[in-house]
Amino acid sequence: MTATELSYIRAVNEALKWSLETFPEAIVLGEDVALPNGPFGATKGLHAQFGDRVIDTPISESAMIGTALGAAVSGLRPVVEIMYADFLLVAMDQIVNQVANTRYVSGGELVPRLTIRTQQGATPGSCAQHSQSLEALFAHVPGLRVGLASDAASAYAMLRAAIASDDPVMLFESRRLYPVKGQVELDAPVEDVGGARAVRTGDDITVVSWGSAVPDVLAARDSLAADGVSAAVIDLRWLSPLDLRPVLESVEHTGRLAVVHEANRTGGFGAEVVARVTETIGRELAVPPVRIAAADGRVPASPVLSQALLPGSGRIRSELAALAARPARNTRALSA
Amino acid sequence: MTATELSYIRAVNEALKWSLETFPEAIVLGEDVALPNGPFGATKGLHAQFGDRVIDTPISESAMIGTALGAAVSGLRPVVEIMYADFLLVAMDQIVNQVANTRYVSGGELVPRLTIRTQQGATPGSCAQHSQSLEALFAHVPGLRVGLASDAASAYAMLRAAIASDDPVMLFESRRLYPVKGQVELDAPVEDVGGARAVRTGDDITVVSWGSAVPDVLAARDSLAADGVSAAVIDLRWLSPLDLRPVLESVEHTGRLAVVHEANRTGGFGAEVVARVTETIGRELAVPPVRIAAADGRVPASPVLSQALLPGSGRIRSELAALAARPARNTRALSA
Amino acid sequence: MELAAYYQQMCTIRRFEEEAMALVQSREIAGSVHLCIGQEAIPVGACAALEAGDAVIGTYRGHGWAIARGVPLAELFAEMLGRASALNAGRGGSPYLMAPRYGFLGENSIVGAGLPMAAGAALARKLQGGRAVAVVSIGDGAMNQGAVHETLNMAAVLGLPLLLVVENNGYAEMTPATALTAVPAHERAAAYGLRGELVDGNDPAAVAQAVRALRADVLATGRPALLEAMTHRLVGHYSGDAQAYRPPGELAAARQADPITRLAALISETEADGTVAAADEAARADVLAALDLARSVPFPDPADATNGIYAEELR
Amino acid sequence: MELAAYYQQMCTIRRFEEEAMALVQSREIAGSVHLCIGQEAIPVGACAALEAGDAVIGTYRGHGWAIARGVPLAELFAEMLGRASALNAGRGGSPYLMAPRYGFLGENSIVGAGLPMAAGAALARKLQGGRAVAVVSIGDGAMNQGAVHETLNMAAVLGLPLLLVVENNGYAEMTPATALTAVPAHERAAAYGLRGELVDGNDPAAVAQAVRALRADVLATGRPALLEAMTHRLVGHYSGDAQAYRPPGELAAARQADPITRLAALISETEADGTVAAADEAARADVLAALDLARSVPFPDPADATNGIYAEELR
Ligand SMILES: Cc1ncc(C[n+]2csc(CCOP(=O)(O)OP(=O)(O)O)c2C)c(N)n1
Ligand SMILES: Cc1ncc(C[n+]2csc(CCOP(=O)(O)OP(=O)(O)O)c2C)c(N)n1
Ligand SMILES: [Mg+2]
Ligand SMILES: [Mg+2]
Repeated sequence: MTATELSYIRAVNEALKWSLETFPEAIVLGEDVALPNGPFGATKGLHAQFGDRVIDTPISESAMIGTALGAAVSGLRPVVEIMYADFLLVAMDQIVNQVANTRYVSGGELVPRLTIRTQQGATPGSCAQHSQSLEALFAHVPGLRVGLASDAASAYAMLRAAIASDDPVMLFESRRLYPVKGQVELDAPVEDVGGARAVRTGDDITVVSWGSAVPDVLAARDSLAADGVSAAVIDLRWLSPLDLRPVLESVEHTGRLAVVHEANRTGGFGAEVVARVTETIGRELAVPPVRIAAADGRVPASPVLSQALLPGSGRIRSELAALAARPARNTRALSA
Repeated sequence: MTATELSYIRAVNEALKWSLETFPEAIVLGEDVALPNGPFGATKGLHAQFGDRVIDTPISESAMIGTALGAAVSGLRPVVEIMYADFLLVAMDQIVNQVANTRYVSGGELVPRLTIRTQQGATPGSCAQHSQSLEALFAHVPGLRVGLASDAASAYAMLRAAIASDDPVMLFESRRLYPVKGQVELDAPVEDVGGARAVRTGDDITVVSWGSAVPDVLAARDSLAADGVSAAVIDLRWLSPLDLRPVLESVEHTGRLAVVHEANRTGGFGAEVVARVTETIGRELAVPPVRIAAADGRVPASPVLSQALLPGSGRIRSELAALAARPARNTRALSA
Repeated sequence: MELAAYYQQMCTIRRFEEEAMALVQSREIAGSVHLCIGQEAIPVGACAALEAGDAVIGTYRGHGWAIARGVPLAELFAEMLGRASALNAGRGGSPYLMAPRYGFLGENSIVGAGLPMAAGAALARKLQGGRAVAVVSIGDGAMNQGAVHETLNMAAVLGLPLLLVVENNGYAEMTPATALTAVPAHERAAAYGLRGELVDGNDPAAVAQAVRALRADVLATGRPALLEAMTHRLVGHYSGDAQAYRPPGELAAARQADPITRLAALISETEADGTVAAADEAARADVLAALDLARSVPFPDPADATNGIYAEELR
Repeated sequence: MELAAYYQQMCTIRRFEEEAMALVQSREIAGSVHLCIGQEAIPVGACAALEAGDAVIGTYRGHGWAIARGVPLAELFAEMLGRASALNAGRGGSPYLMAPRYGFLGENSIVGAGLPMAAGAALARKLQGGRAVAVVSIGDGAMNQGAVHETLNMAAVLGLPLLLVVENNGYAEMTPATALTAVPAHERAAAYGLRGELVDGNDPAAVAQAVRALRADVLATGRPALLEAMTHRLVGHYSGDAQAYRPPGELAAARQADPITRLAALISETEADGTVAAADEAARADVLAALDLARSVPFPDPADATNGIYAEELR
């Protein structure tokens, strides 16, 4: 297998192309995805190559997602692009009350084989209505699969897995990471939906993250390594299904857990990770776990303000350093 | 102050009446709320008494909530009824992208002084689209206040607090509890939004719950008490603002925490409670905390199935008993 | 289809609904149901004009559509009784059952939300090159949901073989349609460049004729169409609704136009004496036999409550 | 309002937008902006017909509406520059700024989502017994959002003093309006029983006249109204859009109809030589002075990033 250097957005584009080539029943629909080649270029060249299977829709997200559902249960394999995750909110009924129920209630006779791609997160100047990180809302909804790719390789692999899957999958891409390049194995076998990845090993602390926060975590880790702190980093990739095994293994080794995400703290999926680890192996924790996340607020447009709100590699670094430095509870110290 | 015996739904009705009497700028709007007196009777008699300030709307929840927002920032004090929490999903954009942003972005010049009342939860036969417990979705959204009353007294007090507040408040009532009677102090002072309530003291375990699960928790507690297990019960009432003080105090005393809610487990607000307690006083926990919640699934219509999914007092009792019986970690045993 | 056949089906639906009401009152059905009593001619007439490959989607008031589509009565009853029915094993219940094997993609209990899904079914049929359409029924009140508007426009610009049947029974729950909807549904069709027709929803033959014509038109032109069928709800919005809000005389007048009585009278003009009574009797017998059968279906296994949420249970 | 006054305002908006574009290119404004270049006559004409008590709501393409409503240029620039502006202290930015003190409730960057809020502003004005209306501007593409439909129907049945201005610039982002919308906006008004008018959106006097008439009509009849203003977007959808998708000649033709050139020619027919040039110069001077002022506004204090999310900070 040979790897090709691609940007994140090009990796998405390649995965879409692969899907349309592989599955004759695959279609792509969304705003400006056909003739204009996609607002971010994810669908570049697809209409030229696949014609009417790539469809420009009106600005009607509810209709779009419901149409994808109806098409899916009728044998097609739709991939919907929702331009910003914030716009999922105009189509929540279709996602939660319709898509998520269909397989279960129909006893599997109707197969909601569809993928909803979107992108999210704050970039300098993006306003409160174009900046949210919303994965936690969907990870709370049984029936949906939820994934977030943190680099080009995952963007390619996860999107292929999603489209090949018979479940409704929501993928939250990162607009901020779209230009970032990485090595992608275009002809790798198609993965299943699910699977976390231990991206760095480490002995002192375990850092769990996903999506846009991962590069910042990796930068913080490298900087900490210079100070002699060894941090294991796990890219969760999929919130549903949740693969906690590598996290538990690492925490059993380090006794210290941090979870980092761009979404705001309260009610974010970091709480679920902390809760699960605590419920499962709470006795192994040498110090209380920490969450590093956006402060609970609306995302302001001014970069001066949004930087203060969002977790950046600087803040991540200092909070991780503090976690590593915190004295272990008496008891673990005793047992060590 | 004299208490009156009222059902939960009558308490809601009295609070609405009080609001319309107290605030000349208050209005009530929703489907079937005026002439038909409300689908569940919450607005009974209000149109007769207050005329055009009580408004029947088309089945257009987005328009309804946006209209309430526009009216609020123009000086009115709207109370919107959304018939089932499941229908909030057709209006999520208005709630999250519009209502929640307005105060912050406008620097307080626009005041989204509005209340959204709804009811939720499963009852026998209610289908997957009329049964969800959705509070966690909104508790993750900064800018919104979120409350759940577990009895008539709280239903009255919390709704008055919500309507009197200058913040957008979402109240998730419990359809299952609507007929349940309780003592309500109609002329009590108006509370502020916020404030948990320690409803039972106890020494062995701390049980945190809210909304429809509280009566089941209380039943389980009474039954456990007969077996000599003493459980403190805290009704959280408000998820935002979150009043964790009584929880932390009790856990410091008992060392054992259970969180019980009707919403499904993964990504439910129970994760947030567990995470906060662990982060704050994790060292005080004698055993790992537990969450007791609906299994992660879609709510089936058949009562045989929904009972298997939802936490009932029987399952709550046995899980709490197990929590009380679990051996404490060595270390706490050592330090005790 | 002959009038007698319409009559037979409409009677069956009526008896089915009456029995459902009794089952709610005796608490054998948990919760409440939404009955189509008074509206039977619409599903019966419409389905008579459809083909097996067409997709049909209804609302929570959808038992009639399921029956007209050929879903066995016993399976419907079993589903509503919360049994492990062959349809949805008790998961759907009265307002949200699905029977795709019978060309009935399902009910929907979110007002208006079936329409987007129907557009998707239409899109698939179009891309698959078939000669089939998707038909979706909603109520008059549902016309004011955003998803309905979005879908009608999108289906128009994409040229989807979609037929929307609006059952105008004069009420949305407890509020009269006229208080909620600025303009009748069939007039709204023009806002999407669609053909919009009005039909007497209490006349199955007229409904069948209109649906047949619009279906052909949709396939020929590649444009969706809308049919508004005027009718009355002769019972409450749901099984527990006492209808105190209906103005005096309104219900009595509506009963005068009861599609079943009307059709019985028409049939009696031409057919042999006893035709109608025999059909009534056959319907009653079918429904009771189906209920008996449904009662023999076991309850679902509680262990199955969370099975099949995903294609593969990965956890 | 006199033509010269329209011209002055339109020029000011144009210069403002050109400067904003330059600020994006020099990265002094972070991110992108959506400019109303080519559409200036619509806000200018409309606001000339409004009163101080009227509520105005725009879209992300709303700088022109803010300026026409009297929001000081320096405050707008400061907000767009991410400074601690007197408007929103950098929280709103270019696409989501609010200036209620000027009767501009704000922009909205969710397509169509300003309409429900405008209906609420109209409801309040009605219940407060005032003689004021709410005016909301959206684009042609926004007509296909569900919330727009819901609100037009609701405003119609509740009789709200609401005026919807649809700025039809021929495109939704990169896709032509005709590919997305089955029927033009003004024809859709009939689906809600509303008066729907069409106006040349490149003629400020015509827009003012239409808005004045509809505003009076709305107040007199208690029914909302819809005005579709035809115009062209002379620049990209957002600052980084190269518009490769526009067919050859289309932009050149649109530039022929540039409302500013057109009005300049008209004014030159009657006014003294130099009137137009003087207005151009005044606009340029105003804009540059405002930008200077805006640049002197400090950046917000990062410590304020989460202040004021709630009425009382209870946590
Ligand atoms: C989005 C949404 N809002 C509200 C409801 C509650 N509800 C159920 S039926 C109904 C009335 C629907 O009226 P109509 O569309 O005329 O259909 P009918 O019941 O008369 O058949 C309402 C408001 C719902 N199910 N979904
Ligand atoms: C609900 C929603 N969907 C999609 C978008 C992305 N988007 C922003 S502007 C735009 C095009 C809007 O076109 P139109 O309404 O004609 O307004 P114009 O930009 O031409 O002024 C789109 C699709 C959005 N902001 N909100
Ligand atoms: Mg109706
Ligand atoms: Mg446009």
